[in-house]
Amino acid sequence: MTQQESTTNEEAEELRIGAFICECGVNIAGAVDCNAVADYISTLPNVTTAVVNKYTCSDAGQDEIKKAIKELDLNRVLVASCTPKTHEPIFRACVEEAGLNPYLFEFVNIREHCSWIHMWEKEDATRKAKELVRMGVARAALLEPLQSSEVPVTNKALVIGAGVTGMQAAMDIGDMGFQVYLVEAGPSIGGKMAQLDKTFPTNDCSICILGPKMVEVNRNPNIEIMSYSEVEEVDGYVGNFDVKVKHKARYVDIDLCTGCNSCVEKCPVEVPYWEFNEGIGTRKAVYVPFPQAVPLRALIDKSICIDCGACSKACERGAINMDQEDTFSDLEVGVIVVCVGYDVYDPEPNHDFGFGLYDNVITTMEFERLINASGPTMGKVVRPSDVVQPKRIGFVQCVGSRDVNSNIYCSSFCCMASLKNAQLIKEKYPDSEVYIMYMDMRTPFRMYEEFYNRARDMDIHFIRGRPAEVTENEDQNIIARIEDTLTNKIENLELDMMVLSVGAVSPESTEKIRQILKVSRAADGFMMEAHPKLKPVDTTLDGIFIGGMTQGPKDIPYSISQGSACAARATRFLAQGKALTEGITIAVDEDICVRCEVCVPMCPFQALKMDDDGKLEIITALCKGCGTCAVACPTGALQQSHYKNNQILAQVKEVFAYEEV
Amino acid sequence: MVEVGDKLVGYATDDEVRKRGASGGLVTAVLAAALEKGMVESVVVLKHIDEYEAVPIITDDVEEVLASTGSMHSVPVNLAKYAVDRKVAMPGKPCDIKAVIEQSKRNKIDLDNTYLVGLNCGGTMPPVLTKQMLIEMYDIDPEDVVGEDIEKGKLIYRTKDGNEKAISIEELEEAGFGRRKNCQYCQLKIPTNSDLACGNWGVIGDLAGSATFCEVMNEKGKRLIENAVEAGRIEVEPASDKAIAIREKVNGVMVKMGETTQEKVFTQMPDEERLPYYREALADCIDCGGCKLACPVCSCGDDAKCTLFHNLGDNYKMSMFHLVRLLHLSDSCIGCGQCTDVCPVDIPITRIQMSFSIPAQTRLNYKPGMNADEKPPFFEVMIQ
Amino acid sequence: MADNNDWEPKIVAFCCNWCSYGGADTAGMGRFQQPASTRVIRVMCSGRIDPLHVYNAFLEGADAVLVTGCHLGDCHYVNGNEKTELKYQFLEEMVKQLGLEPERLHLNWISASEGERFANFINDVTAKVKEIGPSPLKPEGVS
Amino acid sequence: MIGNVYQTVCPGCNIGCGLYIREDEEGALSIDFMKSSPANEGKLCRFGIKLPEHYSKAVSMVDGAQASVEDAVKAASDKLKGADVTMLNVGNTTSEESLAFKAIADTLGTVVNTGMGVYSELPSECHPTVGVGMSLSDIESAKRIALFIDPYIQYPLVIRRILKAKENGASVVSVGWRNIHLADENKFIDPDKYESELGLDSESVIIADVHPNADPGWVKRMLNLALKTGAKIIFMKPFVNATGVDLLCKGTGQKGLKEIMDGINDGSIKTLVTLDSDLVELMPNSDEAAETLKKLDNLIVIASRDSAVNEIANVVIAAEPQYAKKGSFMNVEGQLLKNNGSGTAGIDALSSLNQNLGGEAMESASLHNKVLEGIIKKITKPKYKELACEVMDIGSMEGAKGNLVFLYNPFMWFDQKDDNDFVMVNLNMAKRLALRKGAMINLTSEGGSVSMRYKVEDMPDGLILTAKKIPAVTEWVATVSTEVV
Repeated sequence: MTQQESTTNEEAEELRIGAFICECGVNIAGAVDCNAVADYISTLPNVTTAVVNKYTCSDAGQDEIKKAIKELDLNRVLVASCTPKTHEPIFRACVEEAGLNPYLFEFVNIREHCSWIHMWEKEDATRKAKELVRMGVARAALLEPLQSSEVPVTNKALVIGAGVTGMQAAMDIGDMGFQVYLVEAGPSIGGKMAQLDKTFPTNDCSICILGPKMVEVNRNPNIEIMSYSEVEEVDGYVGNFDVKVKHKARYVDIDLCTGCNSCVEKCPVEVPYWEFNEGIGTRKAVYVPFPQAVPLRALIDKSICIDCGACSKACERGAINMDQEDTFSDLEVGVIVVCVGYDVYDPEPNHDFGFGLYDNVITTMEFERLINASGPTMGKVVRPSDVVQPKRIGFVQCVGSRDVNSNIYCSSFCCMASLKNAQLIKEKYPDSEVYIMYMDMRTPFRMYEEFYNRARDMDIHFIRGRPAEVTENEDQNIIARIEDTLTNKIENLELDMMVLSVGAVSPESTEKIRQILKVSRAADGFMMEAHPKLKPVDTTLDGIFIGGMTQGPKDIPYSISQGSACAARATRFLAQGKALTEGITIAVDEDICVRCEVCVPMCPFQALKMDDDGKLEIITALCKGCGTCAVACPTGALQQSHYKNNQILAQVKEVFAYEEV
Repeated sequence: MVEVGDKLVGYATDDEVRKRGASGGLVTAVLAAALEKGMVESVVVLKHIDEYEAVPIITDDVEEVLASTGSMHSVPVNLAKYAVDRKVAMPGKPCDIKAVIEQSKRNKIDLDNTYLVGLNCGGTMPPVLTKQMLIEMYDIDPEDVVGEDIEKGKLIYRTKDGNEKAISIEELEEAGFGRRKNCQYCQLKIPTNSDLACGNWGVIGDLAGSATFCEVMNEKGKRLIENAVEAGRIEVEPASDKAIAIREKVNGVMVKMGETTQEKVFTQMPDEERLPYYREALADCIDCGGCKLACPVCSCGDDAKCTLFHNLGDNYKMSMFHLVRLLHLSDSCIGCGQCTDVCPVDIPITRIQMSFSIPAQTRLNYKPGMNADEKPPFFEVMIQ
Repeated sequence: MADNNDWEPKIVAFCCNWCSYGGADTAGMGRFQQPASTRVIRVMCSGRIDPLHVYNAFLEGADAVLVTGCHLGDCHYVNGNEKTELKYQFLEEMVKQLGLEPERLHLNWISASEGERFANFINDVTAKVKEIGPSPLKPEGVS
Repeated sequence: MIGNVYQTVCPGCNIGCGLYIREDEEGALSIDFMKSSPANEGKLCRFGIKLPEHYSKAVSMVDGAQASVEDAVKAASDKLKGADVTMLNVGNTTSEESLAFKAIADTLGTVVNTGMGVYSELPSECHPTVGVGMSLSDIESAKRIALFIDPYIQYPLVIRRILKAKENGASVVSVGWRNIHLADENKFIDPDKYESELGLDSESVIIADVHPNADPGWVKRMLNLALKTGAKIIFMKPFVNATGVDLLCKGTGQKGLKEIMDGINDGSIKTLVTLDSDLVELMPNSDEAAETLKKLDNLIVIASRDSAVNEIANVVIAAEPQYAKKGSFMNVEGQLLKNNGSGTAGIDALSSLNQNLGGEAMESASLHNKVLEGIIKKITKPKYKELACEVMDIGSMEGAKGNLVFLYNPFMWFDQKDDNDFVMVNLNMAKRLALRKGAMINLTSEGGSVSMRYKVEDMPDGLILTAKKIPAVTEWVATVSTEVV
């Protein structure tokens, strides 16, 4: 057998441990005889001083520690008081000020773990406190100095997804003077908001707010828009991300094309326009996404193009280029903001409320395209079966939300969306009857409740209940059998058209980018933030931030504020130019490691890699200090600093002693 | 001309090799051909010393390969560790092949450049005890023995003066002799995890004793056979259905014997008796580390979690070294018995380890040493 | 050893810094009284609790060892607790096969807010261990 | 073959465990198990497993400068011609080299000392019994076994023999220093109660040991016990070829190691020649031994290993490593165990040294035949009569003073590092000294003080056992004062 890794410290450096037992007023002294503990601890080896003070965390208490460190030149400090969760940073800073490495500090909890839970057994509590501090002293003897390392940060940012949140984040970062790559999968920036007609609560036209922002983003010198592009690979860590972006072939040269639509007119192929108009109306094989698109450029849908050449003949500038190929570019960025948005819940599979069975049951997004002035019907609301303007329209709330069969969460914007649409119908067609069938109307923010009252004043009918059964009569009108739980009346409501107020889901297409970035996935399918309150737009991966619908269903104002939040959190790194990484990380002992690579798949942060000549390489910047790879390692070569095996075992051994001690 | 899955009967073309071989010398010829044709840099073989002793050597000299023919039932050595970090071909009993595959799972052997010629194995015997058995049960002088074989549950010895003597394995093992304890409950008799599974089971009719039954298990096996045929070292022909059936039957009998013995040996003790049994069994341990050194599955170096945090000076009632090893090998122990062989105080370590490994491996439905892609569950905690 | 009722078992509890250690703190803040049997050892993640440490605790004299951490999905390091759970199955099975009473080893996910649950857990384990007496692996003359 | 494989015998002790030493292409050594070796069936104790750390290549030196073997032999013979030479061979090497070494002694008209001083105080008729008392398998067939050694630390490969005996119904009584697991009874009784209380008869076996520091009184006591009870007795020895060397160097006046060192100190020994016997390693205090050896006019060392004494020797004649030698060893059972190596560098050097001194040349084949003649064929019944003896008293054990007892083991004889950096005390002593678990105990003796870890064992009070040489202690029997560090 080899020489055992000693749990006693034989380093040349003479150990001088200072133990500070806190009374915390009566909180600890009430049950623990602190002087007895201090006396016992002073008899232990390597303990230079063991003192009791009333409030160690107070300034006076901290000064006493600093004085003791200097006068008795202590090289280890132990404080036995409350919980490290709150006070460890304070004492680490105090110890550092006195010139001692902050990791040569050991914290023993004798309040929450001892005095407060043994309030009436003073003798037991004192004995336990002695043993806890003895364990602390054993560990303190084995602590080693550590430095949290600094990593240089490339002062460029990557924003993935150019919806309203992405654009806001890109503009904020750009305005702070940093270069931003704005990568958008679709042919134009703008995202879902570009499809909406009006937005609550001000009912101002959606594209009128969005358009100027899109132009501003396009004009911002620090923002480079990469439309119709997708992120393929992301490597590296905070401050040093290497990103590979694929620019999908448009078969149109965007430097030559001016978006003049002359090619579109000549194109003989026409298909329903699903991507933007939810299938209402059509688009050609070559098309410009929508009138206000940025970049205002055409693109060709190769899957339906019949290569007739009509478009290239029609284009005087010769912008059409049939054998264009995907191109790639490699970016180096310091931070990444992910706002890849949402999808509308698709009621088709479970035929919610008759959707897909009856023509006149449509979703909110389809309604948005109908009522939109630049939409396929130029703003005329008509019903799909006979393209006639429906008199009686009903909105069904919480479709695909707050429902155990689909999604249990509330999608937060559908109530306000229906109120808005109902008001628009009443303004456009005063003689129509509008019903909103709801469980609860949720109007939480500024002017939302007033918006709700205005809707009531326009005598929109609110039925507290949802259709139990939906059928269609011979004129293809929708019969909704509904009970109003406020009046307990059941009625068969006949409607010309029914709009399902659908919620939001995390799009399948974003699963790829989530896995590339290794951001974890919450139970509801959206991306998970580091902490709901402490770090709402951070992820557990330093330097990667999420905002807007990517992080969960929310309305536009909330999304825009999260866009700015991401920008603020991201530019912390860009502004400082360096990032502090975790001090407690992993280290490998080269001559014990047998290269079995068991540890590499263990790390959720990809901090372990085998370099090309087969040796283990540790990216300390990525290591979060959880230590699971140290357990996976069969040889004990991988050691988590500050929680090394001999440090933990020294504590385990000190729990026990010979009886007469 | 040869496909994966073919079942063949063949022999070495060189009569010398064929005669000296246990049955046909095909294995030796295939190995020699692999070396000659540069498929491998060296070959691991057993250098013959006497009927009861042979030492594994790594050779790049064809003559030494040819000299190593003949099966050696009383040389219970595991060859896996000699293939580490080398480009070798090697013969192997099922437990040798299992150990090579386990080493490949731990990145110590690259299976692509390790050619495994498997040998059927009815079980091996401890040399010193075997000599004692020959004197007491067979009344034969160990020095006169020229060959031995396991056939139809009987252990047969041939002596210089030409006659044979056979005693049933059951009878021998009742008297405390016969095969090593772990071989008695081993259930892999035909090395289906190797590239070529060779043996004399199923060699019938006039070829009996002078040909080898050989099943091509994978692409590498196919290349080995074709290479040996091209080199003119062997001749093969498809095995008859009768031969195949007989081989299956013999295998079935031997495996059944293993299963029943395993049931008997590993009957679970009542709860309160187990800890005293384990403490008593491990009490004499002198911490020599021989079992760790001999274990062909262990790939840690001298320093590992079982040795680094264990010390002679501990006052523990059980050895931390053994507790850590029992856990680290609970999924990977292949029951090869090397640890019991080398334990200076005769602790039945294989039996103790298997009493932990069998429940763990059954729970996980994981068979160590059979499939190189199945990573050991204890260490490969794969979280997607 | 004193007879069973006033003999105080010694329990080693490995707690993860983010959740179960916080649970122990909350138990303290809630003044949930517990027997003075348990000694908490803090690690950054339950994934850092090595079977080696559990064995060392038993061999040094622990009457029970508690492996605690965050609930699945709450892990600060994404999936540390899932790996602990998988490794724990091997450990539990081996301790059972070894012949130690199953009451001496527990796995329990406790969040930082579940103070009372932590206290009840300590009370239950201490009571059960008091019933079955000191650990057969406890070295002579050690308490 | 790539690299090479040597079949050899472990130099750890007299049991003579067979094993293989492998040398890979880069010369790195590793061990392999030789399961057909009768003495140990391939099994090895911790010393055997760590043999790669034991072997090292010796380098010929003259007056501190590297030299060829021929020059070293020449320098040695110049220094030896006409000098009053003392020769030492404890039995760490082959019988053939020992015979050649004896031939040189004859040429110089002196004797070869084996360091076993006890032999010179025993009547010659006891020598066969002490040399080869019985076979190891006799232990397995015994009905009662009296153990006077600690097999776990000193001779581990004896344990499996005792366990087999217990399987056959034997009972084991241990008269060692600590309670050992395989013993049915552990008796720490007065030597004169052995006959009455140990319950030995003609079907019993006594396992004792003899070594350079053995107390002659004690060995006689053992012989008397065997004689009176009719029990068979075996004396384990610490050097692989101790039995062989004793038989082959049948000279009288076997000086013990202590005697030799005293002789150097009082100036009566001026020139010393050793064959694979490193006095710096063998003596209790290495530094003190080195100082003493420096007083010699001429220290000539014939070594197959690069050990401590090579540094201070005037002339070092390097032979090939022990595993590579062509030769044989005789183990405690009187079995002749052969190396399969072909190295004769050692023999050739000794032969040319002998020629330079006027003796005749020697080569390994003839030496081997002489070895075969020298072996006694049968194990004879003890032919000695009762011997007068009194056993040296260890001394009373009071207060904080503790009696230090060395449990001789291969790591100690070769002063080789092992994981045994602790001493053993019993629980009362631990509590009396208020030793904290995992703390250190401080041992002070005339040579200074050292702090070591401690392990609690079930053993008599006031006693301290160690399996490791303690730097502070200069005598094999010592009392040390203790307090907690």
